[in-house]
Amino acid sequence: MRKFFTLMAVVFLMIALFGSASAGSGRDYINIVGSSTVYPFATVVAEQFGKSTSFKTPKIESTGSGGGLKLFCAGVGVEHPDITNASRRIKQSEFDRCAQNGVKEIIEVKIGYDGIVLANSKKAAPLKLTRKDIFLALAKDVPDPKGGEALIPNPYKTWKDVNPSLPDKAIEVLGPPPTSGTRDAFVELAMEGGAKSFTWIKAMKKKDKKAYKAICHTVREDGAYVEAGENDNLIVQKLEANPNALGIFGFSFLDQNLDKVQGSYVDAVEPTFENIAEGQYPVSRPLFFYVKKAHVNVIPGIKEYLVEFTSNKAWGPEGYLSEKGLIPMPDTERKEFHDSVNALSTLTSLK
Amino acid sequence: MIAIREINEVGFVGQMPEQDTQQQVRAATGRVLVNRENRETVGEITVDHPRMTCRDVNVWYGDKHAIKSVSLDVGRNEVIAMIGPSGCGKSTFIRCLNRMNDTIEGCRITGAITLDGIDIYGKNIDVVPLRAQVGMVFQKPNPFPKSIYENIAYGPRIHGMAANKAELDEIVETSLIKAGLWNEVKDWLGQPGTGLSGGQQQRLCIARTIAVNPEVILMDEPCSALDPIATAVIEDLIDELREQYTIVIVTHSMQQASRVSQRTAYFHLGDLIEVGSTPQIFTNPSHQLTEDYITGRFG
Amino acid sequence: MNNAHPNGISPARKKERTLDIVNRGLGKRYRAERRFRCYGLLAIVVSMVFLSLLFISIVGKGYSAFLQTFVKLDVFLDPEILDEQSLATADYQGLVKKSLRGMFPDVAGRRDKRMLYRMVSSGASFQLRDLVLTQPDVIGQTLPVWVPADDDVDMLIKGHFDRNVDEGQRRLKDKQLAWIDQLSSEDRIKKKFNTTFFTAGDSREPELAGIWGAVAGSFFTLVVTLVLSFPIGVAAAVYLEEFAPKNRWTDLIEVNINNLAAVPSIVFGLLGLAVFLNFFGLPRSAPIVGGLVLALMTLPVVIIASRSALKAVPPSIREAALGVGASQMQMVAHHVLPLALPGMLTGAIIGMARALGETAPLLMIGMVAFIVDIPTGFTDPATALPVQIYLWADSPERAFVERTSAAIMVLLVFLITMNAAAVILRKRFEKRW
Amino acid sequence: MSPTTLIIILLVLSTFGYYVGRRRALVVGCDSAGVKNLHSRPIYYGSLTALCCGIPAMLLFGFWLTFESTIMTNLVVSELPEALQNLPTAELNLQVNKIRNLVDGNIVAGVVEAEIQAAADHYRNLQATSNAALAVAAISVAILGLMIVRAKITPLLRARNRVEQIIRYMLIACSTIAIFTTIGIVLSVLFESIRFFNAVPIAEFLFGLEWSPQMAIRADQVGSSGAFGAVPVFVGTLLISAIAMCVAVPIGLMSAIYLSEYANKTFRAVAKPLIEILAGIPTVVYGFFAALTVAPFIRDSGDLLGLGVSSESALAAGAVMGIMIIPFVSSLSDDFINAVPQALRDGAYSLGATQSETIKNVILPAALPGIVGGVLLAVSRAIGETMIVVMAAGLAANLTLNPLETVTTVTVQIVTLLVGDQEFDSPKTLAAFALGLLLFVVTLLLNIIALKVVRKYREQYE
Repeated sequence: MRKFFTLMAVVFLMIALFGSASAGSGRDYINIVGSSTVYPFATVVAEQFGKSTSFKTPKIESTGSGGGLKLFCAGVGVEHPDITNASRRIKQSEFDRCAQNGVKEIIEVKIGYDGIVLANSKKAAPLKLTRKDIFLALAKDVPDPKGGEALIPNPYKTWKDVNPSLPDKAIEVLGPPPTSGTRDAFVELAMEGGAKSFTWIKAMKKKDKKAYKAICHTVREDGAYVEAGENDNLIVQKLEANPNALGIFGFSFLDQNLDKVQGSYVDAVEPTFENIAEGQYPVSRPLFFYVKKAHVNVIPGIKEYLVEFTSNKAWGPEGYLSEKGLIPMPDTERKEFHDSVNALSTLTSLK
Repeated sequence: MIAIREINEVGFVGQMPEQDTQQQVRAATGRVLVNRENRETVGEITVDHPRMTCRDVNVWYGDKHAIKSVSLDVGRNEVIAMIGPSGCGKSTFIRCLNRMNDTIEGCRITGAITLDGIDIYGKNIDVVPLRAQVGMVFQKPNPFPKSIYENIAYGPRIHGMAANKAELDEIVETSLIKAGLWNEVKDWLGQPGTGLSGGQQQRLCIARTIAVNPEVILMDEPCSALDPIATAVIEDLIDELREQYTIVIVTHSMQQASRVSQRTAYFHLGDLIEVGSTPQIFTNPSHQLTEDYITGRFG
Repeated sequence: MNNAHPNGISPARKKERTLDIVNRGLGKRYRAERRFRCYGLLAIVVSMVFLSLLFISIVGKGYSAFLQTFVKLDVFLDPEILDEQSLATADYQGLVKKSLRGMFPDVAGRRDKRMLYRMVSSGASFQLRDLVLTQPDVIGQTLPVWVPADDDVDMLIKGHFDRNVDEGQRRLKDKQLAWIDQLSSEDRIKKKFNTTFFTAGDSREPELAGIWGAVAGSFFTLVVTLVLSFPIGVAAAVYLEEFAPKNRWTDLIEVNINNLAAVPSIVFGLLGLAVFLNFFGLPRSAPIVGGLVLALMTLPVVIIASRSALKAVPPSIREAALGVGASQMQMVAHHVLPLALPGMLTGAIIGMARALGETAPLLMIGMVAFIVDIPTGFTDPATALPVQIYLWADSPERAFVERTSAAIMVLLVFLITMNAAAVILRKRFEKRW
Repeated sequence: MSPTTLIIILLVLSTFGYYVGRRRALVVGCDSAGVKNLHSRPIYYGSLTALCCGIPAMLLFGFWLTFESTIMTNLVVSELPEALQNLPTAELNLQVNKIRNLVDGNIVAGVVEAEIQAAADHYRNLQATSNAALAVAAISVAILGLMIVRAKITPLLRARNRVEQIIRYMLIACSTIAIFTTIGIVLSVLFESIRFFNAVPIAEFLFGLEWSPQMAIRADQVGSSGAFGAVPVFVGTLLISAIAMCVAVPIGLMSAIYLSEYANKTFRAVAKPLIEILAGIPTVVYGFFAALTVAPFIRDSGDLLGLGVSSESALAAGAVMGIMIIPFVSSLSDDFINAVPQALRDGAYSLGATQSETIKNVILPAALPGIVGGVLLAVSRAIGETMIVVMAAGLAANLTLNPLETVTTVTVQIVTLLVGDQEFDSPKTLAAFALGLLLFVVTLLLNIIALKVVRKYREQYE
């Protein structure tokens, strides 16, 4: 009996402790969500920030650009994230949604560039693709190979079918789902770029933008394109295991795994740090993060985090982010964003 | 005789819980054995043309000496009954006869048991054919959780005794007929054996044993779980089976022993006290312990 | 054998003796017997092989993470850089770079310098800072300091990188290899026990990453789980086993408990997401929410184990207690509960072990974030050890593979200890009635 | 006074109440004709006093803490200057967070405005007042309870019955948690599922042959077609579970047979715990093992044989899941095999059956219902298993039965649909809840059947 009472007493004590701990304490750390591509960079900055200041280290969840912006735009307040990372620019629809939910002042920070690579295992020969090849291999509907302005469901099974100069291997591409910014950028830069090589499709852009987008951006669903989740590292592991497969991911992952995988040439340009930084490589996109201005003076450390992120030691050409595979912006662009961050100038509209 | 008085004294403890009785009896007979220097069994242990012979059989369960130097012959086409109080070793003894004791961990057997002149505990003896020759029916009916047909057919099937379905059917039928169960179950062969009544289940088990066509059948208190009517049916059955088989039956019912057997062996605490023809044992026992048991002074 | 005696088979069907028939088929049957036995043994061997493969693959990948490569730098703690006012924010990185340049004076050019700086971990500057902050009197001296090497160097020293492959396919270039060789020949490279791994929180730098944050998160989560599930589980078991009348209500409870024990853990995650986060508005990523979810998940395990412990107490003891006039409650509290307690504890430990290894429900409630700070309370953002493993399995750096495996080893040590404790407890207090 | 101190004081008070009650009982009992006159033993009077002293105070404490924060926030906000008060709720909420950070002594961002500082001080004052009030209230309730019970103590007071009644209510409350959990699960997936079924017809979900939930999540994005037919997902789940069972059932069953029928004691004592270690390994470890070791191995061996094996083949995930389930099958089968009565074995042996014949023809059929129940439980575990498939199986919902291809499972879809994107309005996230509901219902049915079978089997031999 006495034991039982002791037990009960302990339970009450514990419950009370939890209760008192959870009731009424404020949030004193930054809450970051967003792209899995920016995640490795943001975490490095967060860690540096946490170690070199007295603020708490921000909490970062990798949710994908789409998911992150959705959470970010849900509203102002402690329960909503302060910052979202994005591997593409915020879209008008998202911007409107933010405004609608009261998130009116958003600070946009561009942090650098990332090449999107199509990589395969080192065990196989590197592919030399064009954007047109990529479009033909991965689009759901492609122009009839017999000619004419008709679309047929993608008939290509092997790379050789797409382009006779390519090897006779089945098309198997592991890539991100549509929630991912990498996917957005990939379809926009690589597939749309490839689709444009068909003049009639290019012409459609003006006439019927929606149909044009549907052609360029719809990825085939018959198994040749495998939605492998946002776990880029596992994609690398899987590529290593499967020399026939190609994987779509950010340059940083290629950079980290150069001993295992190699990037395919796109339009005869090899995805290297220099080529991307110089803008030679066609499939590269800028990376961003977005900050709620309303939170800046409320959640401790946001300003300092911004300073850390936009410092030269972080995003500069010799900064620690470049070591993680981020391709830095040119000096002028960096300065521009640095100044706008210092001034906390917000995004008024999407130019 | 002090020994007998000791036993007489323990006679009344039969009403006490079993465990205590055994301990007391053991304590008592401890003294008996000291006095009875020669533990030779009273009566004729041998028969002409024995089917099975046992010489100096000792069984231990771990440290417990369950059977002490028992020698006994089992004749052909006879029913020999083992009687004695609980825990006297009669069940253990018959389990030695087809090596069912092998399945009990920590059981050790010495001595010689032969079947048709061959030592069944010999080095090269295989228990499988042995058990096919020496079948066994247990205290509690234990039909397999299968149909009646499958229960009977199981033995012949594993031993490959039937070349085809028809032969198997025949074996099943003859076995059931021999066990006197045919008329009761012939329309229900597909029904589970566990659905039969207790007496029927026991006859099913007997039929199952017969189906293998053994030479010796061991029955370990086959009627202890049955009512008098079922018992009577089984006893009649045993009588009929005697024509073809050698039967060793363990029973704690003296009436049953006197009804079905030709010879009776009386066991007491692991010792074989007396063997003789059934009428002789029941009417004129030579040993005091036998007489005490038969007259119901303990047991 | 003697076959003289007629054995009474009906003359119509002249049959052989059983023995002959049996003996004929015996060889085949024994072969089948041996085969069957072999299958059984094989099955066990296969499970053992799987088990050892698992352990070998994990230990083989992970044992090297317990050592870390360090590089000795002679750092001149320049008083010009380290002035009194800004000791905490001074350019320690600069000091590290300077000492590296000092060791390799002939390295020139931005690229080469960058490659040189990359040889030591970015944690080196924090190490220097801590040194200066704790012992300000070292300023102005030149000190030999062992700083952690960068993960690539670490991987090379541990032999995970093949230095013979083509330069373009290596993370470390030829120049760096030469520097490493020079450092080793000067005894400036050493592998030491990796204390960081056990004391630090998560990090993006493999050489600075540790499991302590995750262990602390798991600890807080499990405290919540234990405090909730054990007393409630025991109380529920006592009620159901000792007091509950047999009616539809208690039947419903019973069916529920048995089902909950087999409901997929991820469903509990959905429950946590909908109820604790969205309805009650508890913080995301907090151990208290994780603990609540895991407590609900473990509760049926504890209840079932406790009930079987109670069942194992023989009715005679209850009758004895009731027989001397104890009330039912007294009987339970004085006799049944103490006898069943070891069994209940065993069940609780096993339930805790299961909760410790659980990942899926925690993914649903946001415990998969990058969290560097060691959680200090039940509402701090935290992750748990298995989730940390999941996160590290995703990290691009090669060095994280060994850290993941090492973290798995630590987790397995915890789990095996807990299970062994349960087994010992059971052995120790097991009573045969 | 901090809540913790208050709790400790209440506990001390309850203990004190215990002694007061006991003492009182002794005094009262002795007043008449000795202690024997008391209805219950003195400790029960003590316990009753302690309970009546502690429980109401604790309840008060709990309620107070629940509402304290809201009430105080409102009070503080009402004291804020007009300009701040008129902010939209969300921004007000941020200011409140700032105040709270100030109060808690956390680092605060930016400049602290005078009014915020004032509010924080106000908050702090209020908190102090509230704590003091709570302490006074709780302690007085406790003392009041103590006094009342003490006054009520007479030799006739049935203290034991009352105490036992209170404890019994507590026990009942604890045992109902299982029901609340089930209700909680059902409700938490049901509402969202209903919303999902408003967008996607239930028949399409249950019988649709195409699963492609990657709808465009923004208006200007072109996603896939957004089909929500759960059949491929379920077929994938069943395929992986079936592979797992193909690994686990033979190995588990044969090990159980060997351990319970053939192995000697020492072997059993070593092998059984070793096999059970497999069950104790966390699934995330299996996932890691499957993704990094088994899948590449299967892929490479497939290549050697000239088979095209997907690198996320169902085979790899299923096989590893099977390894995980081996001990589950083996220990259940072991139980059931041991439950087969010795008499049946004796019956078979006495007919001259060999050991394997006895096992195959008698023991296994007898234990079969139990084993089937156990296997069903294992299947339900395989269906609900998450981490292995998340790490080793794919996302592509192929409707195939080829174990070398990539399939996806219910749990993988739940995780990918839910992790991260938490907003509750697109069919995409709602689909996760519908899948969760389906998963819950399927495993529930499996469990009910399995438990019925197992229980029936247990009764058979009891």
